[in-house]
Amino acid sequence: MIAIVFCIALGVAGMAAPVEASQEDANAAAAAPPVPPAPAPVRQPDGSVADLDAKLVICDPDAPPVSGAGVTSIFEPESPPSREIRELGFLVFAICIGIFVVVQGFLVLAIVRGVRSRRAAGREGEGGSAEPTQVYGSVPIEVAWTVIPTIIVFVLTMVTIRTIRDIDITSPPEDALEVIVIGHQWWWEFRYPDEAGEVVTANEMHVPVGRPIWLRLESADVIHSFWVPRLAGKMDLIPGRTNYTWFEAERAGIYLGQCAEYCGTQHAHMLIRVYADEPEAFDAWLDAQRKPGVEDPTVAEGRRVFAEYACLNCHTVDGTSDGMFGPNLTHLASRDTIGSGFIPLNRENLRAWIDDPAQLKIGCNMPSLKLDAAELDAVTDYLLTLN
Amino acid sequence: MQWAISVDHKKLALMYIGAGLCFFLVAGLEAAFMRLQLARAENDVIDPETFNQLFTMHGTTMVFLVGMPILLGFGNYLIPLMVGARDMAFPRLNAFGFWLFIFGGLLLYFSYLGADGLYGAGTAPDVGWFAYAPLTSRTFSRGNSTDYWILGIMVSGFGSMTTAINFIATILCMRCPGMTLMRMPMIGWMMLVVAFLVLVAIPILTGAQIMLLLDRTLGAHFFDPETQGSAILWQHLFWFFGHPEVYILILPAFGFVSEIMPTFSRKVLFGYPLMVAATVGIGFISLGVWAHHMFVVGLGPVLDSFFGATTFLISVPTGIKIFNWLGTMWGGRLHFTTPMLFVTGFVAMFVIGGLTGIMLATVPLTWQLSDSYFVVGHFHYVLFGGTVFGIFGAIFYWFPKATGRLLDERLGKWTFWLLFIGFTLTFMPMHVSGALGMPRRIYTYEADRGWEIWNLISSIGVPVQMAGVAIFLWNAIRALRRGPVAGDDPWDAWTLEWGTTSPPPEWNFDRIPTCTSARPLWDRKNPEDPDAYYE
Amino acid sequence: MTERAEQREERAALAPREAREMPYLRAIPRPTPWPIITAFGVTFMFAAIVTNIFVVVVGAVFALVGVIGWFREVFPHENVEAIPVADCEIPLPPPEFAPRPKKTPRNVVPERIHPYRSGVKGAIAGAIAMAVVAAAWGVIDAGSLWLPINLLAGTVLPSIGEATEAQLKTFNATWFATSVGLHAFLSISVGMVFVVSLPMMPRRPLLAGGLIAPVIWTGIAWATLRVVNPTLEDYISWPWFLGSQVAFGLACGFVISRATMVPLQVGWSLERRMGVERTEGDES
Amino acid sequence: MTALPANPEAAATLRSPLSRAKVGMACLIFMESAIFSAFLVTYLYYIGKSPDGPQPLECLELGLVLVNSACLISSSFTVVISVRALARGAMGAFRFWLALTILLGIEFLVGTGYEWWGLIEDKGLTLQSNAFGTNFYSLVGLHAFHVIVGMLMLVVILVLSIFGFIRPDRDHQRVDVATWYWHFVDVVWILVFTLVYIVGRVPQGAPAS
Ligand code: HEA
Ligand code: HEA
Ligand code: HEC
Ligand code: CUA
Ligand SMILES: [Cu+2]
Repeated sequence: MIAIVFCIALGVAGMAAPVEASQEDANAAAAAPPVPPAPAPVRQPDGSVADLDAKLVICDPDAPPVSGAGVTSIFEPESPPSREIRELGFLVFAICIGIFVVVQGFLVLAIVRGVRSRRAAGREGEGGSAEPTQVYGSVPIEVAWTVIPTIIVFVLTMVTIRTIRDIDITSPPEDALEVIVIGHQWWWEFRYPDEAGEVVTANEMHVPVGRPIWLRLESADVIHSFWVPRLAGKMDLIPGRTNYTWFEAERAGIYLGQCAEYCGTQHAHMLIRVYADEPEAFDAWLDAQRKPGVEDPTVAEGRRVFAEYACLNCHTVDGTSDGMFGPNLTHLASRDTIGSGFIPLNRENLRAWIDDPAQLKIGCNMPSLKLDAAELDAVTDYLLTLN
Repeated sequence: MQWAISVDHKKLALMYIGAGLCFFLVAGLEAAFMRLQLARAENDVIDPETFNQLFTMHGTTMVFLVGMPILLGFGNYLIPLMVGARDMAFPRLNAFGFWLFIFGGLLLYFSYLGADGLYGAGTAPDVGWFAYAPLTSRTFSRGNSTDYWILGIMVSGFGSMTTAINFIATILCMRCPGMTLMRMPMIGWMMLVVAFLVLVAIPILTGAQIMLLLDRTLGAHFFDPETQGSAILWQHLFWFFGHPEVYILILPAFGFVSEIMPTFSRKVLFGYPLMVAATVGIGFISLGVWAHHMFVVGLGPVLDSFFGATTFLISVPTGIKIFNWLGTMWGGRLHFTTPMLFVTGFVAMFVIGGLTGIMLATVPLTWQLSDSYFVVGHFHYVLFGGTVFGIFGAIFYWFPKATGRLLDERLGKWTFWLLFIGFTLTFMPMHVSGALGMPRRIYTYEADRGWEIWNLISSIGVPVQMAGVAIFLWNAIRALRRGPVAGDDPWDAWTLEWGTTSPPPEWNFDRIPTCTSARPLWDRKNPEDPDAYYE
Repeated sequence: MTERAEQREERAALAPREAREMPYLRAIPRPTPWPIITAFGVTFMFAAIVTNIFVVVVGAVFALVGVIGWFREVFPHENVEAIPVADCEIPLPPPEFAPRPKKTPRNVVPERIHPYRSGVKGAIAGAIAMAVVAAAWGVIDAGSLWLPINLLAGTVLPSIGEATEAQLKTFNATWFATSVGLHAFLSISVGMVFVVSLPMMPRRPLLAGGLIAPVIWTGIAWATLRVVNPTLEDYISWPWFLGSQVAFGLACGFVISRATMVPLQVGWSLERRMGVERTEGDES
Repeated sequence: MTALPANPEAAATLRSPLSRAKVGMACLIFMESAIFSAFLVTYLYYIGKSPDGPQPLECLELGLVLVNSACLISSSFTVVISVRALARGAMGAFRFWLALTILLGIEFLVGTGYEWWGLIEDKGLTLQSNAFGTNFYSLVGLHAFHVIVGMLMLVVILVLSIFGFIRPDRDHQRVDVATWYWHFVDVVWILVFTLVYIVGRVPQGAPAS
């Protein structure tokens, strides 16, 4: 009975998922060109506010990888490391199921026989108070159940070591794109080192499809962990230390993940969004990010408030200050979300956020600067022009 | 008052167990609140700060103030009785250890009360039960909450260490005539190894906590990344303690199974010597696997492989135990009393927990599953399905010895089935939600991830467990008042504690027993065919 | 010497010698409040860090008083009280046992086994048989004797995964040594399993051991090989693989089942088995 | 089955020859070693990883510490002599050698205090200055704390013996066990000394001699 429960529960997730995924694979292969790109990497330059509001959806339901129940499932890999882990996982799972069935089988058998034998003894009579045959042990049997597990352990170890060496590479794969990921309480900073000027963005990482991405992981405060299950296993971001990991998105779309090492109050709201774009789209995005922000004269008032209220101490726009404590806002309006991936970016939310971030994200590290309504409107309008 | 000044190992043991059960209710309630919050996506019954305190206090309490004291309490109760001694080797030290545990626990919980008015005591710790640096530094953890965590655990840790010393001295020096080490009840071996592990592991934690305390109060730089300090050092020290700790939490339960299973199978324990060897083996191997909790910190392929391999290896001695229990049941005449139900459940559930442990030891798989709900599922299977089931089995088994009264069997079976079903409902789905990408220690989660249903099932399991626990409490209170008188040896068992009255006199045995085999009472009951001839 | 101490001294002198020297033979320790007082004091000394420095003083006072009281509890003599039971210091004598019965309801499973030596012999035979088949495959079908050897080494040497086909078909000392070692290790392990499990197989051990087991084994290998040894999978020929397994099983099983079975020694303590200790009652 | 002798005297011989006190003290020492190993390993880990602030090579000098160490280590011998004297019943010699042990211990503590004072005043090395300072004071301080505890034990024994509470026949075993702790403190010092003053002072890049 226990076996059934166990199998069903893990089976639902384990066995159903790969089938689904392989079907998707097939579909994707068949309809290769029209894969819908992730939310447009290049925003309309005029970027009027109303326009943005309408366009921003938190995640495009048609984008293939974000479908149904599997948005963060480890069973639907779209990248070599996570795929290899899934294979290994199935193997180990199968071995474990095998052991499980054998052990529980013997247990059930022992129970059935034991109860039957007790009943039989009870029936046979009160005359013999005799206990069942006393068996102290058996060397050969005990040797057997020492040796067999040892062999299994040997196999498991070999498989594991092999996979570790495949995935845990110490230097970037050829042609890899390097991205520096910096964890902050409770948001992500992504830096794209590049001769043509470093691009800095937050919480939403864009990567090209089909090219290995080499992540350099650092932390600004406490330990975080970068985990996008469909792309790769997790790796910690540790202050005073640099870690590396890699993945290669095989299909365009949005991949979700989140911080996986407890890092304080808002650990739960430290979400990651990885946008895998077709290479051209990605280049376009990178170019757009590299451009200085638009200087829209209509929002001069907002820009003034922004500077006056010391927003600049923590945020930078176009390198106007070296505020590094909060996310870089140069191209804020090109993002889909704020507050590390869980608040859709629209006028209403942005205004509420600036008014009092703690209302939306309790305990977060941005204070409410107590702007009045007019100032709020001005700053919000200003920020929405930054795309 | 009588109890407060007592140095009698039995009284102290009962206090250990009683206090542990009280803490169990508290920590269980904390868990219930967590499950309430997590029942739905984007729920806001509980704010993030409180949630973080809840799981920290839940984990800390369950490990240090529930598991350890109850198991050490059983050790206290059983060791002198089972080896035929009048008391522990150092009875006063024993009392001292017990009270340190109590005061340490109270100090930890004082953090809830000690609001800002009381010298900035502030609130309960919220750094998780393994308190990773640098989240525990003054910069990221203001106020005194983390200091409470350190001190509470440290003080009760001193208590555990003194108890361990006592165990070792008692087992080595106080056995009754004829009781060689290889005739000692299995539980004695388990407790010996546990005591050894306590003496190796807890001091390391204490040392690390002293360092952390120096960091926080005197401005030292042990775990401070700003000055080339290492955040990983804490993890190494903590887990060097932490992994043996989980074996400290399971070995006594193994001992319970090894005593209860033979009695109700009416058969001698299968393969005693190998069992001893496996226990000692587990003790040693468990000192060399700690970094399997650190597979995601980037130790590099070599260390990862090494620790993966040692971790796999531990399944061999553990498997030996499982198989030997099966061998004990095999061909026996099984009496499914409540204790037997619990230990059978133990074997079944522990195997699941152990096998998910094997999956976690598969390093690349852990890169996905570490710090996800899969891990939460794993360790509740071993801790609840293992330790807690073992404890319940032991309570039902030795309750008549300690009180002279029998617990009600029908209620006992209700307790078992409710706990079993509730437990499976709560913790089985966690494996799925973890594999679907749900990290642990999050106070809320997004609705679009496909995690809701699994979390809902998890939460539904909690009231079922609560019912089981409540029935048990009712059962115990009722039995204390007017349970049927048990007699000295209600289960017709074979170890020495059943050879004295129930409850035993303060001096345990009117005359010190002598031991002729691993089952001294079998020999007395069956002089025509004693074990002594076959050992 | 103070008066009180002297009194204690006298009282202790009256107590029987064994009560003092053997822990708790005639007496048990008396209840005492000092441990709880000490524990309380110690906790308060620590609690000072989170509350008020004044608390440390309170704690220290309690701890000190407690320690002194405690010390006087055990020095110069333990403070004990007598057990009100006559004869409490005489151990209960062991029961009178009947003479050792000839036939008892005790059992050994299995009663007789193949000697372990035969496992090693069988393993060697099996290993040779297997190697012959594998070599035959290498020469006849795959075109090189070294190929199967190198492929086997690939199970533990991931570097072989990157080797070219030509390399795989030539001799390489390291690979050869690895391969032989691995082959020996696995063969002997499997041989031991055969030894202990053959008597437990109900009927026709050779059929079970020689045919069914290899088929199962091949199935497992087929399922896992992709992960365990991807290089091998690229080259492998499954019929030949199965053939080599069966060859192993038959040869090994044959050798083992021909060995005469020996009765099993049971119920020996671990020390006794290792020859370290002789416990009483081990006359047999 | 060989019958067990029924008289208590013989039963007593069947009991384990291990004494509670010895086992207990051995366990205590084992446990303390574990605490020390946490600090020793941490010290080892941080050697050479503390680039800013005062450095071991410029702060630590061997002169004074060698004298201290010599005192501490010879105190292990004096305490053995004193316990032997106690066993013989020579109370005067016992007290003399015990007092000498305590004096040597005091010298060690005073010497350490003097060294620390110099480090703090002249070299500016404090617990807070860098990882080296943190580790140095914690490890050496932890050891000094144990010296104090061990010495308190010895002082109590001395005082008791001066007031005539110590009886050679009855107490020499107990005193013996108590001195185990003192030996332990000594052995730990050898490790600490090696780590801090020898291994820890090897210049960066140079092979450990
Ligand atoms: C009672 C406590 C207990 C016990 C006994 C175990 C037992 C095991 N644990 Fe578990 N573990 C915990 C408590 C426990 N654990 C806790 C509390 C945590 C989380 C801490 C935290 O992060 O908060 C944890 C976390 C944890 C991790 C880290 C996960 C992570 O955070 O990334 C790992 C990884 O290797 C692991 C592995 C194992 C293994 C391999 C065993 C093995 O000992 C299991 C052995 C048993 C069997 C394998 C089953 C029986 C054997 C057979 C039937 C024989 C045949 C089997 C084979 C040949 C495979 N455990
Ligand atoms: C022995 C150890 C033990 C036990 C028994 C339990 C038992 C339970 N645990 Fe525990 N758990 C841990 C050890 C344990 N846990 C540890 C170490 C952690 C890690 C902490 C960390 O991350 O730092 C953890 C974390 C943990 C989490 C993860 C939190 C997170 O990561 O966000 C969750 C979530 O559901 C959880 C739930 C539960 C539940 C529902 C139970 C239930 O089984 C509890 C059932 C018991 C009761 C419900 C008792 C109450 C009964 C009553 C109140 C009856 C009423 C009657 C009267 C009062 C008369 N636990
Ligand atoms: C004390 C530092 C600080 C100040 C001052 C500050 N912020 Fe922030 N801000 C932050 C931090 C930290 C975050 C990230 C919060 C999170 O996601 O947890 C943030 C996030 C944001 C975001 C969301 C960015 C994203 O991509 O998620 C916006 C927009 C923002 N701040 C605007 C402002 C404005 C406008 C002001 C001035 C009125 C301001 N901030 C002042 C620290 C600050
Ligand atoms: Cu960042 Cu959790
Ligand atoms: Cu572990």
